[in-house]
Amino acid sequence: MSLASRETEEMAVRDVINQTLDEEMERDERVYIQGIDVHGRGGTSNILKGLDEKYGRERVRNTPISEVSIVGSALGAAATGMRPVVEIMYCGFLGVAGDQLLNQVAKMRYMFGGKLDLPLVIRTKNVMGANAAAQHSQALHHWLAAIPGLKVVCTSTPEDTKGLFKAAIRSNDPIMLFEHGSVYNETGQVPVEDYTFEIGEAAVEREGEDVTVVATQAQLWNALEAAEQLGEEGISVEVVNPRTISPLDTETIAASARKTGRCVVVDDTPLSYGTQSQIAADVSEEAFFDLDFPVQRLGIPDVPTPFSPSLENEILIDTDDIVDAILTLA
Amino acid sequence: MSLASRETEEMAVRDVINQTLDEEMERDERVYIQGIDVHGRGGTSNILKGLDEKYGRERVRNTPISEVSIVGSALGAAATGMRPVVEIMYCGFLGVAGDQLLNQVAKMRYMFGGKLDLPLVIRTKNVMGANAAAQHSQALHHWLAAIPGLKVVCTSTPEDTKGLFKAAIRSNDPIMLFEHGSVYNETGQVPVEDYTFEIGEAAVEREGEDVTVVATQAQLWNALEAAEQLGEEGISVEVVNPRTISPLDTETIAASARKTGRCVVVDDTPLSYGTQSQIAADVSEEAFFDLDFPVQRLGIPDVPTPFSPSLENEILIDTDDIVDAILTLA
Amino acid sequence: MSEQADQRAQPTDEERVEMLETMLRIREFESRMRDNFADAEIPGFLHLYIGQEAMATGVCQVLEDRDYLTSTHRGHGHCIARGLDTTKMAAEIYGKETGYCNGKGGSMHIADVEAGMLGANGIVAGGVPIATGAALSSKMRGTDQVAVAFFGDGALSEGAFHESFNQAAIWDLPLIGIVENNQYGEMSGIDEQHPPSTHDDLTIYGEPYGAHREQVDGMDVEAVYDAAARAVERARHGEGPSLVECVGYRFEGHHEGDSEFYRDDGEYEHWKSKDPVETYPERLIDEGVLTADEWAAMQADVETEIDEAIEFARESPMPDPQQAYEGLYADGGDSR
Amino acid sequence: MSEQADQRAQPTDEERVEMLETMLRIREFESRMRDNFADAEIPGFLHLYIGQEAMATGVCQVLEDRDYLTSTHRGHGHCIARGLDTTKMAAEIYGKETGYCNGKGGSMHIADVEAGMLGANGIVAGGVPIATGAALSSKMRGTDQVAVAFFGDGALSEGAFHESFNQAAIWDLPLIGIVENNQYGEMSGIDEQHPPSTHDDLTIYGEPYGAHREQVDGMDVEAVYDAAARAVERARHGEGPSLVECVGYRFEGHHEGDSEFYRDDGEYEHWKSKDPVETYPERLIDEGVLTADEWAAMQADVETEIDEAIEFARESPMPDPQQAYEGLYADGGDSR
Ligand SMILES: Cc1ncc(C[n+]2csc(CCOP(=O)(O)OP(=O)(O)O)c2C)c(N)n1
Ligand SMILES: Cc1ncc(C[n+]2csc(CCOP(=O)(O)OP(=O)(O)O)c2C)c(N)n1
Ligand SMILES: [Mg+2]
Ligand SMILES: [Mg+2]
Repeated sequence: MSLASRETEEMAVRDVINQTLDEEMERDERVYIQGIDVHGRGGTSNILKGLDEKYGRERVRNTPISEVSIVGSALGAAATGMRPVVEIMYCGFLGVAGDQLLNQVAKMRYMFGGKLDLPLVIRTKNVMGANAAAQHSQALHHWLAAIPGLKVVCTSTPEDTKGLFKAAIRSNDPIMLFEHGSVYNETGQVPVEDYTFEIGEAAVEREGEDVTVVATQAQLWNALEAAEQLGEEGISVEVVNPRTISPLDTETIAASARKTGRCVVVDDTPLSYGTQSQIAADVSEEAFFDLDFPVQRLGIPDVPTPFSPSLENEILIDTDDIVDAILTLA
Repeated sequence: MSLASRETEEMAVRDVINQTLDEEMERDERVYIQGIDVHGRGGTSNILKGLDEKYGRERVRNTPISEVSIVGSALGAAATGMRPVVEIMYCGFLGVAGDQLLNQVAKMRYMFGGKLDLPLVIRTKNVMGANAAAQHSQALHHWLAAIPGLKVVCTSTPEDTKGLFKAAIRSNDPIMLFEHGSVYNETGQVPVEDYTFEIGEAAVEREGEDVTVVATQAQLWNALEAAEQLGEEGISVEVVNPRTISPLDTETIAASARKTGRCVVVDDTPLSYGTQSQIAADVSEEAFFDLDFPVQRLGIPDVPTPFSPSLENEILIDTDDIVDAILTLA
Repeated sequence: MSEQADQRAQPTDEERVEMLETMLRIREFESRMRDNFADAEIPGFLHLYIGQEAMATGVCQVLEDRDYLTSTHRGHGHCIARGLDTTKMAAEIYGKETGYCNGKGGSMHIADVEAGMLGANGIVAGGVPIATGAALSSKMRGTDQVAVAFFGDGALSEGAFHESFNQAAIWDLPLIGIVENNQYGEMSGIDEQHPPSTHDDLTIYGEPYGAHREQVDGMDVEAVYDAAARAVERARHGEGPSLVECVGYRFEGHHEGDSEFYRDDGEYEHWKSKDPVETYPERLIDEGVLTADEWAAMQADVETEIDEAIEFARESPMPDPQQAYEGLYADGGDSR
Repeated sequence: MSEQADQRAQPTDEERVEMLETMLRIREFESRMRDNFADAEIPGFLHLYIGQEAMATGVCQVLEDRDYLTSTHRGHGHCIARGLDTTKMAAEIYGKETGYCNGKGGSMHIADVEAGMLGANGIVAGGVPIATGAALSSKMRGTDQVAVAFFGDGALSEGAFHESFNQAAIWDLPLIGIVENNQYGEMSGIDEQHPPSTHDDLTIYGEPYGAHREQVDGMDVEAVYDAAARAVERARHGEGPSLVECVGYRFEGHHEGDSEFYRDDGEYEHWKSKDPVETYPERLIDEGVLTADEWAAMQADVETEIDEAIEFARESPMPDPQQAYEGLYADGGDSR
């Protein structure tokens, strides 16, 4: 399915999310939303704006500030015939609901012998580069991916946002859907038709021969820019978007690394125990005999996110960092 | 410091913990214990037995069943002059206190400009192989290590238990101390004198030439047994105990892998996003040009722990699995 | 203070006999599990409900099949009172392929979601938010199903309880919390685990939420029935959450193997004199609802049933080890 | 219903003037921050305390220097009332090296642990367990320090609040919770966030714990002072936790940039008429505690102070980027 053959329109990521939720709520009356302050402005990033008016406040539910109960009650609703889409305003608040995620949502199906469906989507956002300080600024998809039983999806482009959201809402499994604050206003072509992207499948976003860059979310945009820049200098960069980070599509990623023999992994999680390390370990194993250089990992150093722009800029990864990492492998 | 030169005594891990806490409480009256049901039998594994009688119920405090408050109040106490040692009965209950761990304990010092000490130890236990089912049976040190700001220590032998406990209690940083239910009754020689092991330093537990096995906790015992068996067959196995998994002593581990050219990592966390992947990624990078084979990871498959012995045995790693993994590299 | 009942809900004679049989079934099942655990037939932990039979029985008697419940680490009684099959329960506790969870859950995680039993739960208070969600789902789907969360006195100290009841109260959900006050959380008495303001009446924990509150004798199945009937009635009619405390005692240790060092002198005997499985049959016989012969026959029948259940469990195969890799996801993606 | 005060704690005239100055300092500081944020001088978020000045001021007036407090995302007022230096506060909010946290914390995480100010906190109710621990520490060390947790009405829905108050009540800790009821949690009114049973008196959330409860006019600094004095007195004498609700309003949005679509007609005007920074000076002048000239001089002084603080913040250097790698641990181990 290439974009070229389909009717598309230019949209910002934030509008894609809103439209997709709208379509899915229209399609299936069991789909409903709950979260803090989702009425009126439509959640902390205004993503849900208008849905409360269209579907009523019974289907777009303002909760108290109670993340345990927000997540846990959605789980109970999912187990009994509803299809909740939960908003956790910032991913940093997931810890409040830690047990419901770790021991309830993730384990319920397996522990009970695989006998129930749990069509539950928990949307949240990673935030970096907004001077939001340690508790409001972090990426946590690696933390949820470390729990077997949760599928973890990271959205990035307008196109994958639509395909992944639709797939997640229609899935019968609990899915952690990580958005990224830095890409909400990014725009791109989105197919008009209804489509889903398979949860668990990575995508080669740009083909290349010399080096593979595996990049998620905001870093995918940076990676594509780096690829563009280096292309002008005659270095051909292949860019892979994992889309799902658990379960990880190691096959697609490693195939690319085997082809190019060089691999850089870029993600906004910490360098220790982050997504990069998992991908690097997998690539190092699966492409061992084809790699010319060690896999390079770019990520946030192992500190909480500092507030001051001068400090935060220091720890952020930008396009130049990706270009530099690629060049060290040249 | 080799064992040979010091007076030692034979002790079980559980008794080492009890004695070490006793000595540290004796030494420093700011050290105190809080947790669920720590009176009487001395906590869920009876580790603390007798301490309430010796130090009184003000210093060995029974809490309500409130993990948020157990961890958070210990943090507040640590910030204001006490040195709490918290017991979280099973590591699976850490999720209940998720926010206090993720956003408070881990971030407080850095976020406040590095201006306070947080002498806080949170003891908990990994459990595998006890037919305790998904919520009571898991290893979660990788999950805490994924949070920058927490030092994460894994104890295994009687000797390291004493050295690491003393270091943790005397440290001015928050430390997650993971015990492992399967080794409480294991015995070994423990130096009688007072000593500490540096947090952040790995130890070569057995020297060898052909292959490096990096193993934690119960898997260290299995790895040493595997090394013993293979030694008889003429394969010389070096066994490294990371002791601290965050920050990880990549240097010691990679040096061993560079020397042997082969590396197996064994740990009770899940194969995806577990400790193994972090260590494998680091070794693959740091020993890239010296490795003859890809780093092998042994861990729990990505499922919650099933209850039935036949199922749990299937997912557990035992000595044979380690032997087999080493032999595939031969 | 808890509200007073204005009108007592009275079980029919048929229901009374049914409740006796349920309590007996729980007692028999549990006693056999205790013995077989001591004989090392059963893997893992075992938390028994012996002594608390009247609580689950009285509550479940007033529920309809379509209603929901969540349970705890001490869940066998709730399952049996709900009508789950003792055969599949025993098989699960033995870790067998034929159990409710195909051996994946064990004693602490028996569930039959189809039957509205949303699972025992090893995390204290972990099931309360789930029951809240079932109550929400019922409301959103426009059915009049109610959701009952069973939990111990200890669970009242967990934030999960409070967040759930607060949310249920705001949304007027058909949620009923049953506090099973058995005097202890593990080996610590309620006086150590709760402030003095709550000791006389643990339902005060529901006061901020405006929950309907009742405290009843948890050794008296008809008292429990009565309070539960009122709570269920309110829930079905959109009158919001209730919190019912059943005051009772467990006769076994917190888990099997517990030395029970913490019991006060005479405490056990005091409560034992109220044992519902002893006192209730006497009462029904006295009141002519049941003959001594019928009671003897009931005992024999239940014993046979449990014998057969255990035989089935013993003889069932262990799950094929490869099943460890199955059942994680509905849509595929089970991984490495 | 909240308990009634039996005896009113009355600030001295000196204290009254001090409180006026504190409120004015908060107002001036916050107003300037608002303007400078609008001018894009300040990075990140800004949650202002404008309108709520009487709450922090009345409470902190009765505290001793050795006492502890924890704060929230809306923390500037607590810091100033506690006596923190507006210069270092401004510098922190500007992300400068010279700020309280050397630029690592920003508006939402100002702390001065040395001074007993255990930090603003971006997690709703996240500071309550920490304050509970400070209260515990005070008790264990045998001092009579008290710990005050400030939090918004919204925090009462978080489990962290409940677990902490329950624990504090069992252990009789010197913990004082100040509920700052400003009518909203973000953009949602308290009626949407709490059950009807609480709307008249949010301190009912403290009822299960037997906490001493008072509800006061949070626009009246002397009413707050009075209630706080009683709560602190109790805490110092080992009489356990208190929960004080200050009923008031915020005049700014939840955060700067908020469209404030949610306010009812006339609501703002109603509360504005009670603005403590307008009404209190009038009262003190009326009562002869302060002359109009003194009030004018105070305004000029405070304005100068804040001018200087902001100048200092503007001119201070940004932290050296390498400092991003420092400060994580006391004992080394800062990593990759
Ligand atoms: C979150 C959590 N903390 C601690 C435990 C350990 N634990 C298991 S049962 C129990 C006591 C529960 O007491 P109560 O709620 O009164 O139930 P009872 O066992 O008396 O039926 C505890 C502390 C747990 N399972 N979950
Ligand atoms: C755990 C958590 N959930 C959600 C948020 C987002 N949030 C920030 S402030 C706020 C409202 C808090 O309301 P209240 O406690 O009344 O304080 P106020 O802002 O009114 O002072 C919310 C929901 C958060 N910071 N932390
Ligand atoms: Mg109990
Ligand atoms: Mg508020």
